[in-house]
Amino acid sequence: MNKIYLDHGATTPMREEVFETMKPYLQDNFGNPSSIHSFGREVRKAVDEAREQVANAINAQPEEIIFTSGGTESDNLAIQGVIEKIGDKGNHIITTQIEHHAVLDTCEAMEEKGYKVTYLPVDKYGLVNPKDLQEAINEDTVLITIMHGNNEVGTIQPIKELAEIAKDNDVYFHTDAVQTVGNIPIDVQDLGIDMLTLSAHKFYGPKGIGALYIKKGTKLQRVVHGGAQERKIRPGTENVPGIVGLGKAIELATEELDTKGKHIQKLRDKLIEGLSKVEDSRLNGHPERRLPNNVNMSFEYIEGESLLLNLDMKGIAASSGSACTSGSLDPSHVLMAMGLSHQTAHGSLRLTLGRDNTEEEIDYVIEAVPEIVNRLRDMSSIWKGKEANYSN
Amino acid sequence: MNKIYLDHGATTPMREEVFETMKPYLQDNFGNPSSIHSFGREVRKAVDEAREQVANAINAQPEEIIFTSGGTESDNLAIQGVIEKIGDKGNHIITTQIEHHAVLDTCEAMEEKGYKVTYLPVDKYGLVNPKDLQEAINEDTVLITIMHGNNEVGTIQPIKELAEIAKDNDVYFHTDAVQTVGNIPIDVQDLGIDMLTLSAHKFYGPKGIGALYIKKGTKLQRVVHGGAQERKIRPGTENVPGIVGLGKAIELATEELDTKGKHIQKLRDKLIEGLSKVEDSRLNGHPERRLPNNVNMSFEYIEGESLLLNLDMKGIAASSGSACTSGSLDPSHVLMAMGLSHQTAHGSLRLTLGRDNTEEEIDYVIEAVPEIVNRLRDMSSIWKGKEANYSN
Amino acid sequence: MYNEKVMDHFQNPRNVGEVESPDGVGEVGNVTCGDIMRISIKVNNNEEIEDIKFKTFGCGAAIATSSIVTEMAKGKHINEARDIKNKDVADELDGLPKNKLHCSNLAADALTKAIKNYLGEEDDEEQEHEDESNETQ
Ligand SMILES: Cc1ncc(COP(=O)(O)O)c(C=O)c1O
Ligand SMILES: Cc1ncc(COP(=O)(O)O)c(C=O)c1O
Ligand code: FES
Ligand code: FES
Repeated sequence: MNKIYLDHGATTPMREEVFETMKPYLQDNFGNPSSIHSFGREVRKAVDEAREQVANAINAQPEEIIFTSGGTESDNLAIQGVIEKIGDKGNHIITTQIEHHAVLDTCEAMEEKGYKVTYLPVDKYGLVNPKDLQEAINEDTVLITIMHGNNEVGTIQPIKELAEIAKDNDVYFHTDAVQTVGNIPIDVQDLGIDMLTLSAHKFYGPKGIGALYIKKGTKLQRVVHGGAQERKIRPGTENVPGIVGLGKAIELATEELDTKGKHIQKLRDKLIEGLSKVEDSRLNGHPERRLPNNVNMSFEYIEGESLLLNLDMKGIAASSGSACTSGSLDPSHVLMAMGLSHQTAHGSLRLTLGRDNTEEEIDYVIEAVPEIVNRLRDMSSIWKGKEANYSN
Repeated sequence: MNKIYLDHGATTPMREEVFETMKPYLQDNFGNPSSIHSFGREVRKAVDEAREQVANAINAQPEEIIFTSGGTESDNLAIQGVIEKIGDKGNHIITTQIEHHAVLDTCEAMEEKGYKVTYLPVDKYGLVNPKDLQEAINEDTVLITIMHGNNEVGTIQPIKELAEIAKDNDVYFHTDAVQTVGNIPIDVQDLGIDMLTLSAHKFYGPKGIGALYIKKGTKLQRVVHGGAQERKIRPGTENVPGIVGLGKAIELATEELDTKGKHIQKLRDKLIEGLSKVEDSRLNGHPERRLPNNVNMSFEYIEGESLLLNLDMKGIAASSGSACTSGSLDPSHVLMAMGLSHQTAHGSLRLTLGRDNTEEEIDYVIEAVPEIVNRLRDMSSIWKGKEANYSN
Repeated sequence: MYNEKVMDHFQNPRNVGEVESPDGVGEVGNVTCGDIMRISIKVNNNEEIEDIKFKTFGCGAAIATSSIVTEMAKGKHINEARDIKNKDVADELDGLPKNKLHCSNLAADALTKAIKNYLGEEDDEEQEHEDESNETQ
């Protein structure tokens, strides 16, 4: 059975071109970029090139790109870094209720240190209201961090508008763009933001490497201490193959944003249409302002994990909420923030498409899901036969 | 010209076997280990296996191994993590003057937060005196962090003895073993330590991946916040290829500790003997208690960078002090702590051998170095011809 | 993450449905995760469980434990069936992942509750063995 991978929101397969680009740095070009001899200089050049590729892709300057070990570390560096540096000027952070745990948990850690955090609500589509942001800002606010595209429901926030409010109030604005970079065009100048998080493995690059865009002049203190690498903002021997792979991956992704993006979006719309025909189902997230590759549906009366396991047995890899949160049994905090009931949230399915998915695969999924949903509903204690419930 | 790499202390070439082990995880096995579908489960298994390989290599339990992005992050996690968690029980840390910047700078950052740090001195061989440690401990001491093998001069500390003092005083003991793991046998039980840092790229594994051994029961708070990965101690999507590569590399290194170790040590001794014949030279570090692959010599009246550049032109890759400190112009803090004069410290050369170095290469180096040293001395303002110096 | 036996019971759950005119029904919700399970039983004159069926809204482990608990209880005297603890259920499945041990509570609780319902007993302490779950593997 050919497997169908529909979990590109969790991670993506690495592109062959990216692998080929990394290969020399996993074999012969092994030097430490900090070394002044030829082995070192050679790889230093490669790291610099990758930095340019990243900068070009998001319309930044190379000096504004700091490589990290991934999206989680970038989020932490942005938030902890700013707070450590200017937290004495004001003790208030603003974020949203639907952030990834990398942001949410970091904000909570700041709360434990005595900072105040406002978690902005979202509407039923998962959108933040700019008015809410405006009202939440006070004279103690030093940082606003609002994600670009939501990893679970795909809703894309009006970052430009939100960042403008931040700017008007002289507050730093960070956005977690892990789900949007490589999926939709990103221009940090146009967005008007101060910091942006990205992670290579979400756009066909390697795992364990990411970057933080830090606009020139932004005051920030490093989180990890040590040597002089990455302009002393992120010490540690550079993950050279990872950095080179990130550079190549972001370049490739940017080149095909138009073409592949349209293909993926077409499949997404087909999938949404097909699955919406299932009785008692609903689309989660915004119908238009959503990631081109994200489908998130709730099917009442069934539970996500059983659905996933059944799909897996049919060769379909999907997820229910973010893979990164799977350590928890609570229903998705994102769906709850959007007002779904505990039960509806439990029955949610996330299908995230990628560049290699085909129309045939989508047809297969549109057939498979309703069968499984029906089977699970037949054995569900809360489906129809409620009248049979004798207990108190 | 065939190049001679003698900078294995900075980083090592990745072994072909390690590359081959990583390859599938850079290509087909790309899943996110947190995903419950088949793509995820497959790589989860690989991550678990690597954890066992690391645990076996240092005589720990798999649950005691946390993967990080490298030695620097592991050092930070150990120090910041313990202080964040139990820093309210006592505000005193003990370390040494010769630590790597990953430890030194982290301790300084703790000082800025109000903690007190004692930097133990070393003798002229770079050895810490256990008596000094005993005396430095007070009732506020909560953490002792002392490196195993020094990255510049190769001196190996009496960790077992030092850790015992820590234990007797009920204080956590961490050791940065980045330079020893893969080079000499390591047994965390026998050493009696609570935490140990290691980094894959120092033993023919990939860059950007390391681990922290955390003895069961050790109280420690995470530094980077986010998802549930690595038992919530180190969140972020796992660097699967890196982890798999680390596992393989440590297994291979441990297997050949005896055989390759002897070969390397023989070359080292030959090199030391050959270079010691240079007039006004001296060996830095302990003559016996030193890393099997480390040679560190000072040549009076010349400066390290010019020496390195000249060696590089002859195809010899070496370093002067640690590559990671190359951002700084100050003479090595390690050599200074050992009592070398500013000038002598400046003229130091580190040659660190590896498994692929040959006797012929060593012969070549023993010939090349004196030539270069003489050439540089001939143009040195402080060499002999001081009388020719007209400036005041 | 789940072993073969768990997956077998998940894929081919035994005794799904509702017993017709049951003698006892027990429905429980899991405080940890919000999942819901209902067990209905038919008891014969010897006070043996002659028929038993389940319906479950829950995760893979919840469905598998429901399935196996019906097999374990079927044909047993109600006093014996009452003694089935969540750990027995997990053991019968050759173990569950740590974070899924709580799921086995559902099955044991629903069964006990169905038996109590048959006996006309008050139900007061359904969460009695809620957290002996954590250390078995
Ligand atoms: C929105 C978002 N932020 C942050 C992350 C964390 O990125 P990483 O897994 O690279 O640490 C993810 C991925 O899981 C994500 O989807
Ligand atoms: C003793 C020591 N500690 C820590 C490090 C830092 O390790 P990494 O470069 O993997 O962050 C190094 C390597 O440069 C080292 O030699
Ligand atoms: S004169 Fe250049 S570093 Fe001293
Ligand atoms: S997670 Fe709810 S019963 Fe298993």
